[in-house]
Amino acid sequence: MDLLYDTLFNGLAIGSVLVLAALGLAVVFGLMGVINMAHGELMMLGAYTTFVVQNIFKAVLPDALFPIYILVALPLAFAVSGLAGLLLEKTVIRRLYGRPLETLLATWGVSLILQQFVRSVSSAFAIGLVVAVVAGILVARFTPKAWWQQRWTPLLGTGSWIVTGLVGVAIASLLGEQRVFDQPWFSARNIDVTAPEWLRGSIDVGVVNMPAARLFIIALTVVALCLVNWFLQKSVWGMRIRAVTQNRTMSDCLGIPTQKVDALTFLIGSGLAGVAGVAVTLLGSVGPNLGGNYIVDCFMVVVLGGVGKLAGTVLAALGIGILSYVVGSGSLLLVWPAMPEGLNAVITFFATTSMAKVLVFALIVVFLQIRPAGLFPQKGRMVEA
Amino acid sequence: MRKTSLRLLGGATALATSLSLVACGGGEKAGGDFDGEVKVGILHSRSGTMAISENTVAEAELMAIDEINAKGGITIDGKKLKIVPVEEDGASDWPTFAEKATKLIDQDKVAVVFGGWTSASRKAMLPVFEAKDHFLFYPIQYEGQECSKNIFYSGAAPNQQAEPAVDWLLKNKGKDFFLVGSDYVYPRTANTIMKEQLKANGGKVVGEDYLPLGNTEVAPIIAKIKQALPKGGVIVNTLNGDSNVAFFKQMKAAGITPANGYSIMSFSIAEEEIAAIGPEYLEGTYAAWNYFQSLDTPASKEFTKNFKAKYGDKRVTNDPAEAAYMMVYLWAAAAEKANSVDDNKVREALVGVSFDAPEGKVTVQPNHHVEKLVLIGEVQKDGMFKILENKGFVKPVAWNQYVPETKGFTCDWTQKRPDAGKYKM
Amino acid sequence: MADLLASRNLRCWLPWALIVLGALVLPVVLPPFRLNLLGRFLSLGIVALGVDLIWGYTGMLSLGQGIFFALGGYALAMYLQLNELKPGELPEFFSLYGVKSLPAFWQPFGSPLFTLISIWVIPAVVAGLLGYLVFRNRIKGVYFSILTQAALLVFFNFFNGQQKLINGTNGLKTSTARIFGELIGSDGMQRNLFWLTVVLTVAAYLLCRWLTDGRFGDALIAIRDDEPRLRFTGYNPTAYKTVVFAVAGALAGISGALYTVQSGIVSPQYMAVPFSIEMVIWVAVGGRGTLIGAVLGAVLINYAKSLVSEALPETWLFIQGGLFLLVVLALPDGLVGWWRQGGPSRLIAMVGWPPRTATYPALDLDPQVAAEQEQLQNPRAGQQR
Amino acid sequence: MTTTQSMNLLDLQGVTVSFDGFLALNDLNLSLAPGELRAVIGPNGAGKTTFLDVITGKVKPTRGDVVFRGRSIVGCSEHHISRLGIGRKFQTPRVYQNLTPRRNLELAVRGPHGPAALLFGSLSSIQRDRVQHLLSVVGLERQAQQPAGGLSHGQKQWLEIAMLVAQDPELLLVDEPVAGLTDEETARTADLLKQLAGDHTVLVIEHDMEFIRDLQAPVTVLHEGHVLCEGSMDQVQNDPRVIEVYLGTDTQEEVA
Repeated sequence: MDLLYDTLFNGLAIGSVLVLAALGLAVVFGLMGVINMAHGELMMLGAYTTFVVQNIFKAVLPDALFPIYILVALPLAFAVSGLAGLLLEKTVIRRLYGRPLETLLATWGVSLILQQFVRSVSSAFAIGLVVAVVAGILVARFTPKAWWQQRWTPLLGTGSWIVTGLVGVAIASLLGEQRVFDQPWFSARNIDVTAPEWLRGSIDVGVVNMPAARLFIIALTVVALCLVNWFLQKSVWGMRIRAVTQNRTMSDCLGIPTQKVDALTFLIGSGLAGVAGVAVTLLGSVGPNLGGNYIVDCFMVVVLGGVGKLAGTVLAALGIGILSYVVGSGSLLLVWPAMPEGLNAVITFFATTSMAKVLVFALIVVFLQIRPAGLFPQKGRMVEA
Repeated sequence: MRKTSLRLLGGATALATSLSLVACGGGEKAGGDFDGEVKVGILHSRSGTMAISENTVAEAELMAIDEINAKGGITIDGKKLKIVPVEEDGASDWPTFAEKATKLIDQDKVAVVFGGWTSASRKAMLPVFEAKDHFLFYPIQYEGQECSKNIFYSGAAPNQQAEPAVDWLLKNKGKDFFLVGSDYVYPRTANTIMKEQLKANGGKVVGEDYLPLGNTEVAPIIAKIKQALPKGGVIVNTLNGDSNVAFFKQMKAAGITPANGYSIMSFSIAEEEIAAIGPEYLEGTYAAWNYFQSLDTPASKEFTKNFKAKYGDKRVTNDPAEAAYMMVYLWAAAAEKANSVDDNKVREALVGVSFDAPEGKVTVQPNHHVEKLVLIGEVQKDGMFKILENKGFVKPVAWNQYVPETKGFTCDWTQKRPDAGKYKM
Repeated sequence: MADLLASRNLRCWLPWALIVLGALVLPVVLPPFRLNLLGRFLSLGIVALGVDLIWGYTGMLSLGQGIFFALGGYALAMYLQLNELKPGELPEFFSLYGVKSLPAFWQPFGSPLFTLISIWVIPAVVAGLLGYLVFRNRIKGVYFSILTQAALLVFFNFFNGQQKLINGTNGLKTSTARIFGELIGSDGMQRNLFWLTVVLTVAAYLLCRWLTDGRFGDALIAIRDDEPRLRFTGYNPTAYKTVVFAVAGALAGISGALYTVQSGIVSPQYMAVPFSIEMVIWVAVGGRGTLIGAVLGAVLINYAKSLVSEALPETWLFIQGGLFLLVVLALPDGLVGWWRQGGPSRLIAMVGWPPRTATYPALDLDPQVAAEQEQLQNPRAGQQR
Repeated sequence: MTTTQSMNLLDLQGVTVSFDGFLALNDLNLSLAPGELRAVIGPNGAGKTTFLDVITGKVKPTRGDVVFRGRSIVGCSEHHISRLGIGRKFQTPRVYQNLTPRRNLELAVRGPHGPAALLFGSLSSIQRDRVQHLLSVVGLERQAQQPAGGLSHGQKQWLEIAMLVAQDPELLLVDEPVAGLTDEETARTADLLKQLAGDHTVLVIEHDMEFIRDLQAPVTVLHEGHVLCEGSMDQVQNDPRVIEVYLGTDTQEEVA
């Protein structure tokens, strides 16, 4: 029985991270049909926000307040990632609705840019970037209207951005001569996010030893799930989101501002990625590659769970969590010591974390053969338009 | 740092600026004090996952080059030559390392290449250097079982790091070992060696597990450790990069800590990694290296001081940086001794060359490795190591003597036999 | 000038002329290192052709082509490892892991004939099998993409973890192997391999041309446009998709083998997630649905990558990410598509040299207009049809 | 499951389709004789499209059987059913946008449809003539070389009908063929369908009552997934049940 509890808890612990990481992706994919490859990088932004908040607490605020920095980081990370997501939606994704494969490629491009951005960003870089963007916008504002209705307008548009871009680079290079401006904010190195003391220990519940960080993440997951569920089911905007999901054209006709709904959905999905980013700082490394470590797992969860149902996401994540744990820790061997030789060899072969991953992914691929639309498929005429 | 930043900024509209920057970079000429120049290649990952670690190594190499140049470069045939580094990016991708190595040799005609970090990147470059009969200087502690005519290893062989560490653990900390590593060649091979060593010396391996590179979910491993070592024991950690952070954070949360009777020895965690993981999580764990920043010698202090002055106050030095720094000097010394920068002549001159490195006076051995100082340290609150044991200088052994397949084999490039790389003693 | 560019013949033939010229001149002009790079990138053009077949024509976005690419590479590398051995000897790396006898699946790779066949047959069979299972269940769109990515990870982790079978992360090296008594890494051999690559690329191009020009190609485009419709016309799309996926797999295998001998190593890195996504972007930049675009895209982007990473390694991710966005948002048909649709003349028109038919540049190309003109001149001819 | 009613070309026997408990088709029985032209009407949500989906294999009936030429086709895949001789035109025109009308037709034209046949075989002269003929029948000769995506709505409708004819099926299922067409085009479509009947069996679903009247065919009225009544247009139009279904009463709401 101990083993059972242990397995359940550890599976839950692994699964809850997956739920939290995949939740935002599931919301966006389920409601908008958009696979956001930059989801992992939005998580990374959340983690970097945590780092900044932690440093502010360390540097400015009294020591007594340090333990709660993580609680402050949660809403801030939501805001930062959410706003980044909003920007992404307004500039890129909006133009690609109905072209899911193109969206996938474009968001992958965004993810590369975000990764390199946190590696490269320094004060000089940031100032140069801001100058370039602001100048680019101002050029369009302060030039004669007539210029923008000419044959050569596209060239002017592109050209003005190239020029302002170069101005930005020049400014950044000049500033970069000064060491103050040249210092990268984060650099390519992993950064050190230290959990507050109360999240570093563990609690013994009966025979199971539960790390506090894990419990915190499980609680956070439950809260996030409840909030998202409440928002989608009970609030006005949630209702609108659901309406748009079911019938975009009809909702448009009924006066639902579908563009705002899309933006809002994306903001929430991205914000949730930020929250997940805070959570994973408790478990692992924080660096530019953070997103890549989680993104594929998130996809698996979403695909396995099926589209549009939170329950599917939760079940899929927990399923993957428990399966990875059972296979990876080889605990089957303990339950059934007298198993046949061949089976024993197979299980031992897969009982390393590395090979467990192979098996779990392979099982997902096989499972999708039986249930191509995931655990909770959409039914009815809508499925294949 | 400044030049990199200039380049970074170029990224915003990189294509437009790249030309001008390349032009600037190419415009540098040998200064008036020099009679000529000699090009050397620096090939490390400046982008991708490994950039985290390899940047420091590249910086140490550049620092050594600058220092040598400041003292007048290297003297060949009575001419003072300036060392000009040609930097390339391996991009954390093994095939790219092979490509860039080819480029450095064929295109840039460098005299020597300093580069690599992961064993996989070295293995990818090895055939290039063998096919072109060129010379690679490799600065990282590695798994041994290799002795190439075309590679000089300035990092530790297993008998200069892993084996003494295991001996120390057996003597002081216990007989039950759990081995954790990243799923690639160094941890796999190092663990193979350690298993043989433990078998020979009365230790016992109670479990081992491997984590895919970049994986951050270590709950199954922790469960295995708890099953295998319920009351505490020895954990040998050869994880690489990101996984270490997850490993230590989650170990701490699960109560697998020095305070609860677990002795954790890591082979890939140096001062730099401690800063990134956070000393809170590592305090009280052990590491074995050939150099610690806390090593209290004038040469060591000088090295750290110069490094900080050049790259920033917050930076730390570590073993890989020291090995990288030292190998540039060793190459320069060998070139001066050979009175040529030709790789074949340098190779012959190299054996026996000495240098007063930060860790002490090191001498190149006939098997293209270096005799190195072996240190065991414990992580302190401030992120530095307290040196628990100094085993003195140890001669390198390339072919491992615990592993049955290589037992009795040795490598000696001063021998004129065709199988000098691996022959029965 | 503008008229010249608008001329249809030129638009069709100029790219070809450039390519032929390049193939003749470059080997003479380029130093061995650059020639070797060109050969490698050209071999990547072959895998890009496969990607174009399945994505550009059939509309299936596979993020797992790296599997087949690597399988082809491994097949050849295994042969080369065995080729130089005396009987009873093992490839050197086996001794590191205490392997005493050659694993069974290595045995047949001692035969050159078997290897030559397996380079493309093994990837084709694996692709066909995977494709059949997936297509049979009508998994498509984003689900297909994610599933291929999962399969990629299964292979990646497996090859990475199996030191004793296939040398794990290190991969297999080929430059120091000999074929016909000559070192593969030598300049002469590399030059021969370059020519081999040119020949095989042309052959692969012609194969794809043949596949796409006739009704088979029409059926592929029909699958992309409206797969259910095709089914109701009596076609079984599963068969078509399986065949074309297998062909793409075979092309990837050949490409992987050529790439391996020219870069000197095959390793699980070839199955890393980003590399397979990059393959898609080559096709997207060159022009999806245009075969020549796939090859051009592969060569251009990789050359750019190589040059940029020599000068400014940190900026490559920005550029690559920007390319993804640019292609998806602004150049959906890629460079070749832009060129064929009269992009250059439009560009020239913008700066003030409008072509003769400025308002309707395509008017004289419109078949309806042409038919009407013909009818006006010769009323009889029009009616007889 | 083959039955004695083999003189009918198509038999639907007690077909029920349930989506999550909602009965889209409820115990539907319907027969078509060879060469017959039949119109099917019904208010929105009567199950007309699902009815076609069941015949063409897109939706599997929860209960009941579909018999075509004396043989049950339940569980067969779409392409299999199509090869047996059932062709379908969709409600909104579905042509291959990136192929020219000629190539659209070349794909549809009757003949072997396997990958090998398409790769190694070429069109016979009969097939080519057929394509050319159909192009002229639907008046798309001039547009034959430009992508079908650029055609007007009416032209697409006609192209799709031409594709259906090119397929030469025994049974043509035509879903709203005249939606969005001009009066003249509608009349031509009715003529075309009447021509086809006799050699082929044609089942037309349409909302346009004038068009149905033009067809002069027996009419089947569907309502809530089963057959409400059958008869000539006049009979049907005067049936009080039909009037009630179409016009509704205050107490009855349409199932949307």
